[in-house]
Amino acid sequence: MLRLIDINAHTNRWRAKTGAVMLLCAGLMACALFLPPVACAPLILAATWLAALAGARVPARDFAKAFVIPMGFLATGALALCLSLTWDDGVRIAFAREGARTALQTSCRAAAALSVTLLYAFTSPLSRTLALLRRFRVPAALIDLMGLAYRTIFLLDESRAAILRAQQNRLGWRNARRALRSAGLAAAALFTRTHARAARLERGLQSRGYDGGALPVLLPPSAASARDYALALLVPALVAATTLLL
Amino acid sequence: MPPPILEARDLHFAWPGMARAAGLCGAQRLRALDGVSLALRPGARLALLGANGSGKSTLLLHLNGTLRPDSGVVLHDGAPLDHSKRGLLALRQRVALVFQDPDDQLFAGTLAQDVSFGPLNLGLAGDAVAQRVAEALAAVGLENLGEMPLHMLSHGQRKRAAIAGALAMRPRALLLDEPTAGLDPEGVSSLLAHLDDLNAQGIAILFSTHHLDLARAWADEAAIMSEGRVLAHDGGEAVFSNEELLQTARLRCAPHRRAQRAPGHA
Amino acid sequence: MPPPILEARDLHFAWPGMARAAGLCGAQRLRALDGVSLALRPGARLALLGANGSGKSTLLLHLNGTLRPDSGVVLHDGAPLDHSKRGLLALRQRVALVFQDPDDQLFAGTLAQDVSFGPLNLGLAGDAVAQRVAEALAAVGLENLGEMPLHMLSHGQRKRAAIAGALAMRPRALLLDEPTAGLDPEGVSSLLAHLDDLNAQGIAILFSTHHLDLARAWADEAAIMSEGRVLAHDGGEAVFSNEELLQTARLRCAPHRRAQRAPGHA
Amino acid sequence: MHIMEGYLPAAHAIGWTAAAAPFLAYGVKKLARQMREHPESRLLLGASTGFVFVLSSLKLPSVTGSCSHPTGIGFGTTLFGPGIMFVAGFVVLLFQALLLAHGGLTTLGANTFSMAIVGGLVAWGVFRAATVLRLSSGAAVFLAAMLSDLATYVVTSLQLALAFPDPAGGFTAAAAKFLSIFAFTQLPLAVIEGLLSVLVMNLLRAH
Repeated sequence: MLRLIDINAHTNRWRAKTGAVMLLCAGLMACALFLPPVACAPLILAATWLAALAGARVPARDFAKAFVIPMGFLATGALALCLSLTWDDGVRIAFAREGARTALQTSCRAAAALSVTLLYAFTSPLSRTLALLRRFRVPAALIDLMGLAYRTIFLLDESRAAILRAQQNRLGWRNARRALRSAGLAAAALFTRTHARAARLERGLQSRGYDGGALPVLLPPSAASARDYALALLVPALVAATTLLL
Repeated sequence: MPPPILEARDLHFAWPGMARAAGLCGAQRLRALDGVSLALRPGARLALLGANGSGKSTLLLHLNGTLRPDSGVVLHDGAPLDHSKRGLLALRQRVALVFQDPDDQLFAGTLAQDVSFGPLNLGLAGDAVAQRVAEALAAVGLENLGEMPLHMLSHGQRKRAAIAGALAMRPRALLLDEPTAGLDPEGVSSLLAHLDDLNAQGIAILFSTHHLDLARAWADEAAIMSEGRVLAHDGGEAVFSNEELLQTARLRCAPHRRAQRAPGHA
Repeated sequence: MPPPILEARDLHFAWPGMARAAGLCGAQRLRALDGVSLALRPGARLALLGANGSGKSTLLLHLNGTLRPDSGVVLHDGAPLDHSKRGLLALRQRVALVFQDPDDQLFAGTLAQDVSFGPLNLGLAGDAVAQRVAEALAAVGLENLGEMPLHMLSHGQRKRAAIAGALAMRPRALLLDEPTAGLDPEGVSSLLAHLDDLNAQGIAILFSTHHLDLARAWADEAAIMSEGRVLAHDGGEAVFSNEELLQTARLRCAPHRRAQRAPGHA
Repeated sequence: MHIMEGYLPAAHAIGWTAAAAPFLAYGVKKLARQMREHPESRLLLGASTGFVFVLSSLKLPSVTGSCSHPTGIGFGTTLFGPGIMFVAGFVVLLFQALLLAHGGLTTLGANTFSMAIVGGLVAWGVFRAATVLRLSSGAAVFLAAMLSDLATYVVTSLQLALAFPDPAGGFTAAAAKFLSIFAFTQLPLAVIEGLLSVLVMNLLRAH
């Protein structure tokens, strides 16, 4: 999933319009949270999927894959909401009609909100999100932390995959006891590597004039036009209006 | 001729997201493997030659069952790979894969502890484990360094340590991904001498490399990979002397032409 | 002859704990550098040849002021290195070091952002930075990939990305640690072509390697390092044809002799 | 253990975000000070945050046969201390939402509160208590990792119960319901994470 989403974020047609996408998603997310969920969820789902597949040209298979997995969790969650627990005369679990209504509303809200988050995640490179946050005056310490974490995640994730493969080649995961030990070895190796990486990066960046302070980078130019921003405002407004009028 | 230990038949495989990433980088490749067939016979010395990104590593990961092909099949002793947990356990005792970067494969504290990882996973008892560790370390010439912490070994020693870890499984086939990467001439010689010994004991060896000279000097047969396909697989010189083939596979670089120097910097 | 951009005079240096580690491995070496002298002249093409562990990387780290010698001195344009913060920043605008592992120098979200880091550290304004980024990316042939995240680049591309990061400082001397490690023949050709261009613009280039052929094909002069010492430094063939010297420096491997094969594994 | 995107009603999503905010502000302040006073820690803090993210994607064997993931909070607290852990945990959760579609943006506040803040505080508190009680370091690490996991699970269940009181039994019944549903997965996971933390600590200490 890590690479699936990240690759799409860097290859879709809206990859340089992160500002407008953020505005669009903020509006749609507000709709998902504050409007009656059952009525507005279909509209939000239509808007987000249309935007992702037709607008940003994210492959439907990838988008659907990321959508289906959390929806599986939702199914269990919804079931829990349908059940009612009483212990007046012994523990009793029963189907609750009122709970079922809550479950329906929650499921609609969750599906709508999830598709909004996926739209943002699949279309916006993380480095552009960070650039926007920098413009919004989010403290530099936090941005630097996130930027470094983003870079490290992919380095360490490659190491994690390689270490686990190497352990499986030597049968390290054949039973629960050995697997726990292998997981511990992998975690310790990754920890050691994290420290070594940071130390080596420090030295590597020093040769480029780094003095231990902030990590300045040039912010990428945005490709979002005034029309993009107008659309980003219009679509959530339409969703809201339609929901409230119907 | 004995049947192959491992045989890949018409493997196709794409990494997730590969097509899209390729489009952005201006590359044409949509698949990592695009119809690969290859056989490794008992006791063979086979070099898998190919440029970076030609699909060598991906193929090796299929041969030991780490990856499953999108289509095609891998045969082990003539039977399709059993990808169940039990099937993979059996396969990996017979087919050991050693990655390019030793640091991804060494994770326990000392060299001997690391080599013992495989035998312990096999459920062997202390004595048997100790014996296998001693054997494997001796096979790569590290018998005196068992108590060394791994981070104190040189790069060449760590490369051999990773091979020792694989040998402790007592495999019949050893698949090595770029075993000489990062080694200096002496390191390469020493590694090849150890591979000679292992091969002489009957272990089939398949290694990937982009060094033509290395393959020529060491292997009995060579397979040339390019763009996810095996272009040729043959016994030695037939492959190495086919200049056109080597150019296509990007294994020969254009002879280096020095640029005109700016005056005043002589 | 112009005075050297950089000159090392009788450098001695030991890594902390080195003596203890050596004792454990049975090695004799107590110092990483053991009296190294070397000069890099403006516009030079100098290859630093040596086996793994001969001290090449340690020397490079001294030449750009990352490490301070235990004794001896490094001169920049004839003056001893100023190790103050300001002095080092000035030095690093003129002398750029590119590490062997590109991941040691790449940290930002995208390639263009990463390359902009050096110029921003120099206090340049946005437009000037953008221009330097564009120039540096073009110089290594990555001008179309500026928006790519670093983890989507291949190893060869990341190597060139690290060089672009160094070039954005507009240095007079470029020090490269094993620039061709892990590159296939085509990757090596392409890298050398880019280095040609840079050298033609007047940038002095010093690179370390253990590939004799590479040094011979590309460099004007070669320095041979072994066990923390420079054994010879000369213009081309005089060094390359001294077989005894190359053997001592472990740059020639003994020709590979195939072991007797066990019968039955043909 | 994450609440998924959009699961909480608006008022709850906003309420938990507001509850987490002061802790985050405190953490960011500590983070900025740490980076200013110890410049050499900047890269390590960033890399370590990446480490916690990757650690939490490490699959663990679980008794029930399904796989589970460690939260890394116990470990993170030993790396960062409680203040900066709030921030690092928040960043990990944000990245999980944006890079893995795991958890969510509207539930980021609630998840940060249960995992990074309560989990971090419990881990830190247990460490402190263990030092006072002179427990062995193994026991301290085990208890800190396990109890912070359990605390996260309890807080998450309460958050859900607050949002979705039982039609018949109200908040109490809902809390009992969610606690018992998640107990099956979360109790063994807490023990496994505790064991894993001890193992890793021993391995790191040995070298």
